[in-house]
Amino acid sequence: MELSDVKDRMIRRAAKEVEAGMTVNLGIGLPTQVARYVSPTTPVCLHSENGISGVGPSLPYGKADRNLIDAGGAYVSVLPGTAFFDSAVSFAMVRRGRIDLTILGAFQISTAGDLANWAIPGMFTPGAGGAMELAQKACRVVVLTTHLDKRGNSKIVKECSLPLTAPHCVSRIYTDMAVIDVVEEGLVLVEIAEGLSVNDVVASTDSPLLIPQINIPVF
Amino acid sequence: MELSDVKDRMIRRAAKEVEAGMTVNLGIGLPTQVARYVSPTTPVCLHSENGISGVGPSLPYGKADRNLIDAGGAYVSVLPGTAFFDSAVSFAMVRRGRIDLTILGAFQISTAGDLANWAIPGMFTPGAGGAMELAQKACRVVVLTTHLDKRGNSKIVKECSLPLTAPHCVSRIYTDMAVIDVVEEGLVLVEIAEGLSVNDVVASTDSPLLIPQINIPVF
Amino acid sequence: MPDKIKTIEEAISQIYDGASVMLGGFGVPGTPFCLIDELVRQGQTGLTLIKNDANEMGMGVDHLLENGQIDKLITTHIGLNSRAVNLMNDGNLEVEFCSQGILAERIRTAGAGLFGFLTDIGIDTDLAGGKKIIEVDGRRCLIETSLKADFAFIHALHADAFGNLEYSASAQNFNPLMAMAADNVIVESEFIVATGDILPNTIHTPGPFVDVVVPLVELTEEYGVVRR
Amino acid sequence: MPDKIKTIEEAISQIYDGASVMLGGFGVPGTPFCLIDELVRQGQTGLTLIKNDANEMGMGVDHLLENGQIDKLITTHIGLNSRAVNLMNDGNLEVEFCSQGILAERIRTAGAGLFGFLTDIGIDTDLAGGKKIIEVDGRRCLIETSLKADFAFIHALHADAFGNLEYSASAQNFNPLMAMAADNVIVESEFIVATGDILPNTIHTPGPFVDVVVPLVELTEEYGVVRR
Repeated sequence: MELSDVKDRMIRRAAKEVEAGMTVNLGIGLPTQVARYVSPTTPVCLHSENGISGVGPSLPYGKADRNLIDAGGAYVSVLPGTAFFDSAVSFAMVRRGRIDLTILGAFQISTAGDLANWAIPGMFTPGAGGAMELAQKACRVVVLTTHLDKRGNSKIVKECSLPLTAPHCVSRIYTDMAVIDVVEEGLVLVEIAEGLSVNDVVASTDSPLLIPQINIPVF
Repeated sequence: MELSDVKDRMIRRAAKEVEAGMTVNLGIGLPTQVARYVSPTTPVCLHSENGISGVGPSLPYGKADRNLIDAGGAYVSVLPGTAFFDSAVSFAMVRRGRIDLTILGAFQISTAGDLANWAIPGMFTPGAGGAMELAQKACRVVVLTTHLDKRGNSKIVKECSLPLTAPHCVSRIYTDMAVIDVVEEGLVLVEIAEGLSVNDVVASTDSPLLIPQINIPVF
Repeated sequence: MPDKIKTIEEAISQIYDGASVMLGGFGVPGTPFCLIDELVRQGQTGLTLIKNDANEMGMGVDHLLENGQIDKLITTHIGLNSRAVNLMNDGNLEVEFCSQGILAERIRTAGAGLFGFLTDIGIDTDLAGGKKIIEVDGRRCLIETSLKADFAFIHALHADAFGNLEYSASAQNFNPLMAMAADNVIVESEFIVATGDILPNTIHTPGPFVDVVVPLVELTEEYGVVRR
Repeated sequence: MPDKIKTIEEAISQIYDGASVMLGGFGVPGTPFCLIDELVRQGQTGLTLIKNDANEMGMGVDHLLENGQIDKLITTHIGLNSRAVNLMNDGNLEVEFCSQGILAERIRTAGAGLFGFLTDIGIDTDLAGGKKIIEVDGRRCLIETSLKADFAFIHALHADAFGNLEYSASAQNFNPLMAMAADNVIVESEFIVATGDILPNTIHTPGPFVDVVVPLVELTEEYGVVRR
């Protein structure tokens, strides 16, 4: 199976998080692609930190409005019901708990649901942008990421070694290998990617995983 | 001379405070009437606490817009350049020092320029509205008031006995008897109303008055 | 976008005894008279109201006071309603006064998910009584706490079903702030327009802040021009 | 209403060495590239910049960095400008990072004439380092201080001569906040319209906040769509 197929399936799986009635913020990178798998008939409102609610589909170069980008810099469009506002209102919406769901990328996620996704000291510290406020204040925070980093190390760890974005904020993790819930007792393996065994996932994960049943559903 | 003539002259005198280029807030009551004596060709911007810059002339009942009042409850109109905003932006403008001049009413003004204009304990304490913020933060605060209260007592006093709106905020006082400046050394008699003597004003004033010259100009 | 339209009865039936309720409006403009009238009809009691003023006798807030539904009022000025003043003076209504811009800012601070702010407004006056003073950068500041509510009643000119709102003229006042600050934001709107009909740049309150939109069938006399 | 129109040379000649300057914009939209270019031409140095980001290489803020005019940058994210990252890593540029909404709120707080606010954002992270923590209503809060500036550079779509402004789409971002927060607010506008042509309900920044309006004769390439 090609990597791109697996990625597609993990994104499609994460897209099931997005339910009718929600206001949703999708982080830069993989999470942004979740929008492709949300049905246009599902009544949801996408939020972008730079001051948009009701973000419309992205546009190619030739059709772009130079003044209409999302927080990741992609040219986007308006929908019936789109609103523009300033950055203070945008983050008021975040901190006041009006973002029902955010899907974020990650460098590391700990057993306790701590998230690190903004700094690799000495290598890459460009600033946190709006990630801390989303991680700390969105009603539900899930992570969508590759299971392993570029060096092949597990991103799912006992304790984050990188600077935290926010502690105890992640509810669920979607990777190309598994779907994992964060609960009081630790991390629970909920689903595994097609073609993998539970042992494959456990061997690739630097945190203990609770295995609730013998037959883990496949995505 | 009729009282109404005197009042008209004091309001007209106070209107000279309003200079080209200013953003001005006029308090409820007498100060509101200052607008009548500002030439329509003078480029000024009137501010109202309930969320208007560029307040236009007041309108009679038959022509009123039910949604367009000033902070005193009068029906007003729009001008080219009028803007509407919320109460937080309105007072941001006040506290940030964007109101060049406010003309306020008064119960008492002290020798030190303290202003009391919001509460008479036991008799009338309806709340301060926006007066404290205007008194404390407008770039220039002047008072327009009758010299004596309804019982014939001086409103200009050594120390305010009423709860303060703000200490040390008043720069100048316009009354039906005099124009008085507040300076480091105390109160200075600047002008007197036509037909009155300096002694008349001194006798009606419960604060010492500095008399800078023998011939005080008349308004 | 999600659809948030409900009937006025449904919307107000969510209010429970003892709830805190923010009411938009400065005088008549922006006051949600129809939502208030329905609250009078349903009769929930022990309420804490947060509103700039207490309206005038015979209008809006006054009906709630007359009906004995209000325990406490957080406000800036009640001088135009002698019932409110008398209830306060007789000890039958707890009134907390704020400076007007400070009330606006306390509400917005809650709406921004923050806990308080630092100001020198009123620091040397009676209104500073009981407030904590701290020194920041060599400057004495009062700590003003954020003010949230269980419910907000909002009056808009235009609303779409998702809750994007536009206000009219000076009817804006406290409405956009309260629409951010309450846990449950109920909007009455003179016109329900198709989603997309309010231009994205003209929307004063974006839909995500709003929970319920109530269409108004007709405006009561209270919304009209007051003859003085 | 007063007339505030000046030439771009006059407007920028007010900036002095060592001044603090806020720049609107999030990426390209809302960045006042023409005002920045004139600041590069005039060459004032020792500046503290406050901007969401450092633009990309070869655009806006990058010209000021390349020209050595900037001592300090207060920002949320500089990942798209490797010059900024390298200058920071080499100790040649002081960078203060804020969480994005906290930067917005610190600017707005200054614009509202307040001195700071209380929040729990970042309280258990490295960004809390050096900030004062107090307890209010049993809750641990960071004190975030207000952030003002000597000057703000604002990019508007429409402006009238009094400084009433309307922004375009996501070009709003930090512009309305900075237009409140600086002592001297300089606006460049794509279109200067007759006073009254922006509807009172559509004005994003009311004229009293603005000091100078600069008409733009033409937009540079930097304002265009970026081909990636």
